[in-house]
Amino acid sequence: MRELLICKGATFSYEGMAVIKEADFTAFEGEYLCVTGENGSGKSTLIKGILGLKQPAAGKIEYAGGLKKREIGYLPQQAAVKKDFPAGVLEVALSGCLNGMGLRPFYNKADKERARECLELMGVYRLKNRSFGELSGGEQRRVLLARALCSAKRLLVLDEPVSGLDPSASRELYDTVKMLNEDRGITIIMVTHDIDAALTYANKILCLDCGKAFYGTPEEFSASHEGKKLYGGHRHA
Amino acid sequence: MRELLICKGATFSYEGMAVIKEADFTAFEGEYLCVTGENGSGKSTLIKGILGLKQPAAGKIEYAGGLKKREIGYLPQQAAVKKDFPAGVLEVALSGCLNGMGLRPFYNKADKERARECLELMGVYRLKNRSFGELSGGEQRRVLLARALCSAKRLLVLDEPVSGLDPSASRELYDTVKMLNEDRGITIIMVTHDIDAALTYANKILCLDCGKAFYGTPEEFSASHEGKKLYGGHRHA
Amino acid sequence: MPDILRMFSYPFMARAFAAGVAVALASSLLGVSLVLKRYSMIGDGLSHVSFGCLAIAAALNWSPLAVSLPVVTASAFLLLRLNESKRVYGDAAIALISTASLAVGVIVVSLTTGMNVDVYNYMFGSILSITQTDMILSIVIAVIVCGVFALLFHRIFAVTFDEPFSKATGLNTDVYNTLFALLTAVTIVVGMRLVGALLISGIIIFPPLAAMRVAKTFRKATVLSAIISVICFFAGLTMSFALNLPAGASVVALNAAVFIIMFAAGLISSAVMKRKV
Amino acid sequence: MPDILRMFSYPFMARAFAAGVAVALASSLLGVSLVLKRYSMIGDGLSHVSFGCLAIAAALNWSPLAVSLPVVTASAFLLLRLNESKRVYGDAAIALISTASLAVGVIVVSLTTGMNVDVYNYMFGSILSITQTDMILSIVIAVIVCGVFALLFHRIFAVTFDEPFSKATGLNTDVYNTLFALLTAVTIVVGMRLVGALLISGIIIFPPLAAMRVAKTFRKATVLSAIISVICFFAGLTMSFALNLPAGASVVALNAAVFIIMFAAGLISSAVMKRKV
Amino acid sequence: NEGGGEGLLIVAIAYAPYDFAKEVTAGTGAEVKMLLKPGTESHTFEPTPQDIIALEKCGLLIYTGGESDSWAQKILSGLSNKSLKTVVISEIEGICEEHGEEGHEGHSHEDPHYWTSLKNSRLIVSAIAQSLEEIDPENAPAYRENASAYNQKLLELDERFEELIAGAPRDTIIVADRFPLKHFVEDYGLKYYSAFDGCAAESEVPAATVALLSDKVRELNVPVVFIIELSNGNIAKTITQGTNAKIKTFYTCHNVAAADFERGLSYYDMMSENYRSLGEALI
Ligand SMILES: Nc1ncnc2c1ncn2[C@@H]1O[C@H](COP(=O)(O)OP(=O)(O)OP(=O)(O)O)[C@@H](O)[C@H]1O
Ligand SMILES: Nc1ncnc2c1ncn2[C@@H]1O[C@H](COP(=O)(O)OP(=O)(O)OP(=O)(O)O)[C@@H](O)[C@H]1O
Ligand SMILES: [Mg+2]
Ligand SMILES: [Mg+2]
Ligand SMILES: [Zn+2]
Repeated sequence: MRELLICKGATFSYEGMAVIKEADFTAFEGEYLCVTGENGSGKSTLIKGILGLKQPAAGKIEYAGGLKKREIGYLPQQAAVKKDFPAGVLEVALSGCLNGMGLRPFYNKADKERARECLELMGVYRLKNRSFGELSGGEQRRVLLARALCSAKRLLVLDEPVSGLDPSASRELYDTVKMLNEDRGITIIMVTHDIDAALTYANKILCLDCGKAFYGTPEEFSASHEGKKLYGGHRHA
Repeated sequence: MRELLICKGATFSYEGMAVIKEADFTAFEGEYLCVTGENGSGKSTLIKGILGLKQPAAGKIEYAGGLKKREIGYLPQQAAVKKDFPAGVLEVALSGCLNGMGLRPFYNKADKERARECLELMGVYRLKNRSFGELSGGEQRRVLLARALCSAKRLLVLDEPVSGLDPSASRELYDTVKMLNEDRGITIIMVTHDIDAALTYANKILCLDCGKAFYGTPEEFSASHEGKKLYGGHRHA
Repeated sequence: MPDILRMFSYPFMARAFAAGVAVALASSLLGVSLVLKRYSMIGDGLSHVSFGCLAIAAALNWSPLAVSLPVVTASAFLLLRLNESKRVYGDAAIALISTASLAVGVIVVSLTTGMNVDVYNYMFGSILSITQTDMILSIVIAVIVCGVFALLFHRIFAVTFDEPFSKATGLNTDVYNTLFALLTAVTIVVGMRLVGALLISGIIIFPPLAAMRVAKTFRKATVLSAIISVICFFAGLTMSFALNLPAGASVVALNAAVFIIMFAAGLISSAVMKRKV
Repeated sequence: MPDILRMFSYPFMARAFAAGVAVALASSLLGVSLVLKRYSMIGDGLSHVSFGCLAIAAALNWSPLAVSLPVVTASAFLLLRLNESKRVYGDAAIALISTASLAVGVIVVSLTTGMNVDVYNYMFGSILSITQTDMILSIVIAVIVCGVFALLFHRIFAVTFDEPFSKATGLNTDVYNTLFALLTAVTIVVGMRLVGALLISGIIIFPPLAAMRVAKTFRKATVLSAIISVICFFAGLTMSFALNLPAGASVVALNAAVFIIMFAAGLISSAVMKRKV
Repeated sequence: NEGGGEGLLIVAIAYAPYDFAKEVTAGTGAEVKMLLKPGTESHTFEPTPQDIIALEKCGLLIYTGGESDSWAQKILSGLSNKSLKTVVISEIEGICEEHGEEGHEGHSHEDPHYWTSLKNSRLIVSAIAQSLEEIDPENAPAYRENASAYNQKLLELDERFEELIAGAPRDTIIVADRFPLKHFVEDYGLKYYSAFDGCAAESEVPAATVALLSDKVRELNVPVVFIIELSNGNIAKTITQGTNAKIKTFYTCHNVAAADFERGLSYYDMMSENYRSLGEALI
């Protein structure tokens, strides 16, 4: 397996306070990595670091194996929803295709087909002419997921993808992501609070907890102290 | 049991398109009502109708048993987070106490104590001097939950309270809500996609699905068509 | 510097200090919410509205103030209440109303034969030309604004921060919004007449924005904004006397300088913080 | 009405139509993003900046245009790029820069012996006094703006709608933001010089806001905004000729009327919809 | 605190009255100050504390009155200077009578640029002199003498205008600008076409008016199109395009450019310049 992402002693801080201290891990091509941890443990911060939206205060995060930014798909945790923004659902999904277009100014048939496919996968193709700002919370989430799917060529980064989704949508999302990972070899990095799903689908788990991090396979995680703490208290365990 | 909220043939629509058609149900004092349904089925719309934030196009929603608006606590599904708004966490939580203050202009000891207590319940008292806009998604959710707890005297309305919370916070939230419901007799209306939790805690379930609604006890729901559809496919069933 | 102390011996300077501090206090308190609600340009916008009013008043041969005071107050009120329907952004609403007023004003001026009025005349206020009555008026307004603002402080915060929540949990948001709009309209309109549109606009934006650079809570932001505003006013007027500069512009320039310093301090401190880790 | 057809026989009217349509097209296209980014008041704000520039130019005895063109362009650029750091709201940034410029201008005027020019002459262009060269300039600018805008259309949408996503997925947001800021700065500054600050402000806000009343997608909003703008310009200038009204103000007033109609139509249709259910 | 406080201080808001006061007080040691800065409109003017102190100290204030400088009246109302005397130009006896009202719904908007009429100017000069004589009886003879000498100059210029216009082949001027010249044209019965009717700062020209002016330039084949000082002359450029008409400035003496102020261009100089320009325009 090729390396795709190398995180070397990356420290992230806000106003001088470190939230992630010297995180070290390497993600390999084709992996399915779940990131968990308490609220405020720095998961979204790490994701932003991986995507270059936030600079590490120390250490670094490097892309390897020729990974380029425009091969990445991303679902933010909170999208700044602009209520009155005249953005059609199809326009939003299509904007995920932009990173594959190079210098071509307009969308072509393939882009439109891809957007349609992704919207259908998320079950919101029927909303394609609606305005994004009018949708329900879950519908907006689904559209943004469709956009993320459109833009993911080698790496898909999802920050709490199932939050706000109904159970059947969550199930379908997990299936879709699994399919992308297994069939198309797209590497997945997913922040989630759904430990069950993480243990079921992931082949690597990164658990950030108050500064120190766990990194390993689901089996190792289940056996570990952090895993016990989280999973042990879990209702379905 | 006294009636608290009577929904009579309430229809809600956006731009002439009905999303809820003639919903009929009655919530009694001390009940724990869970509202579920697919994304876009109108749960949040119904909540807004109950809180008077959206007027029904037909029918009506009435408060009974002397319920007043200022006895209600509310957690919105999406709070319009204003990034640069200088709002302290304590200020936000305290603002939940306003509805119990009558004409008194300033917070008193009891209000501050209440806010502290609610923040502690949600595990975010240590963040009390932070700015709300800087918090992580889950931390913000917790603060807003604390605010909702502060303002709930007889009725607590929660729109997807556990979305974005980590497992231990979710567990604590469920415990807290149960305690409020059982010990303090506060009526709960909770929108959730977590069917397991709904079946465990609720004593009434309202399932909105594409126009027609199911209303009954968890047992009835498990046996019903809608319940089977949702629950049957659920991973943990 | 006995020369600078001498400035208090002029009655007009004493009045300017008294009235100016009152107006500075009131506007900077309201300013925090105004900036957060995206009404930073409200002072500028309203000065254009009053141009339109004056043109119409001149055309109809009515008393300029009789037309402009009520109309400008009403516009301010309308602007602030428009926001709630959430159908138009605050700044867009200001732009709409002010541009339309300008256009109407220009058309009316052109339709009237031989209008020579430089309509800005009526808008023109200067902190140095305040009369005894004006001074008392501005102090009364400031006392009312500060009093009502203090009493409603927590409610104004709640309504500005999250109106749906406040409404849902039984706060009478309409009353608070109306009161706030009323206070703002009166403060801006009277302030504009007395101390000039430039100074009023300056006080509404600079102190709150400077305060928000460093304050993390609404209370701190408000208090800091008031302090900055009053200090800048004092220093600005003194500077104006000492260096013989226009009064209002000096106060605004000083406010701007404080903002820039705060801004730079914020940037530098975060850069330093970053390096420390 | 042969009288109205006669208007094309005047070269200055022909030039006004040509240049005006060009400017109307370019500004209304950019206007949609500007309004969404909370830059509705940018025209007004920049006209104050240019006042400050003129004051400084007069003080230094420099050519007014030599100072104001680069400084105003730079300010526009700065304003638009400031937004990205997300540390200052768009409208607040405009208020800051414009109020500070006014204050500096007033101080500079008072420090120097005075000015050599009536500033209003420099700030208010007139669509009717456009020269051949100006007309060609505005058409060239419009062609460039429309061309670049069309080519970047989807990218401008993506960056305006969700910049972090665009950046994270490898779009060069800096390039697009810079290009957009550049186009806007040039359009506004040149437009202000040629057709006046009032007309430019009017075209930037009214057509986009009117279009956004009814359009649900960015593309529809943009196209509709351009159509409204061009039609209103044509009708407004004709009206100015037929009824002997000021040219720029007529165009703006007509734009405002269209906005009000759209607004009312939106309200009525939603009320009717409500009743139907 | 220099001895300047001792001498008589006269403040005028606009340029023409300022210049008159200088003429009247020549050689008496009185100080004359103009409140407006050269080259500025009143709405970019903001007083400094020294401006107000000057008003507090001054013996005589000269302003137009009426709608045009209400801001000055506002400043006045806040002053504690009890000994301040004023000359309100619009209230000088005889200043409006000649022209009467133009029958516009009772009262039309009076042009406040009274000094564009040399006849009015003489009245203003006399009024200033008279007030000064009362305030400062010691120098009364000097004031009287200065005023009558200056008025004599103005009268001669007035007669030359009269002659020029009576003998000229043309009787129409075109002013492609704001029009603060009502009093001037009424004095000599000149006809005019102008872009605007008045002198409002915030005005914009209608398309039909530009069309009319450009027609007139061609129809009358005028040699000169006028603009007023401090103007950019854009409309004039538009309507003279393709014709031989020259563009010339007609001074209204409301305010002057900083450069002109510094080189001491006086009211008399400007009106003489107007005489020369008019001479070319009426050929
Ligand atoms: N402002 C609006 N204008 C038009 N349609 C709207 C608006 N708000 C919601 N809708 C539509 O109404 C329907 C119900 O929305 P609502 O937010 O109530 O759904 P929900 O059940 O809460 O869904 P979710 O689980 O995603 O939160 C959705 O189809 C949505 O697209
Ligand atoms: N802009 C900011 N300024 C200051 N502190 C911040 C900022 N953003 C986040 N933080 C703090 O950094 C910590 C990590 O935030 P982050 O969003 O990465 O958490 P998270 O693990 O994603 O949590 P959640 O599960 O709630 O989404 C939190 O304690 C948060 O309060
Ligand atoms: Mg997060
Ligand atoms: Mg919902
Ligand atoms: Zn004038």
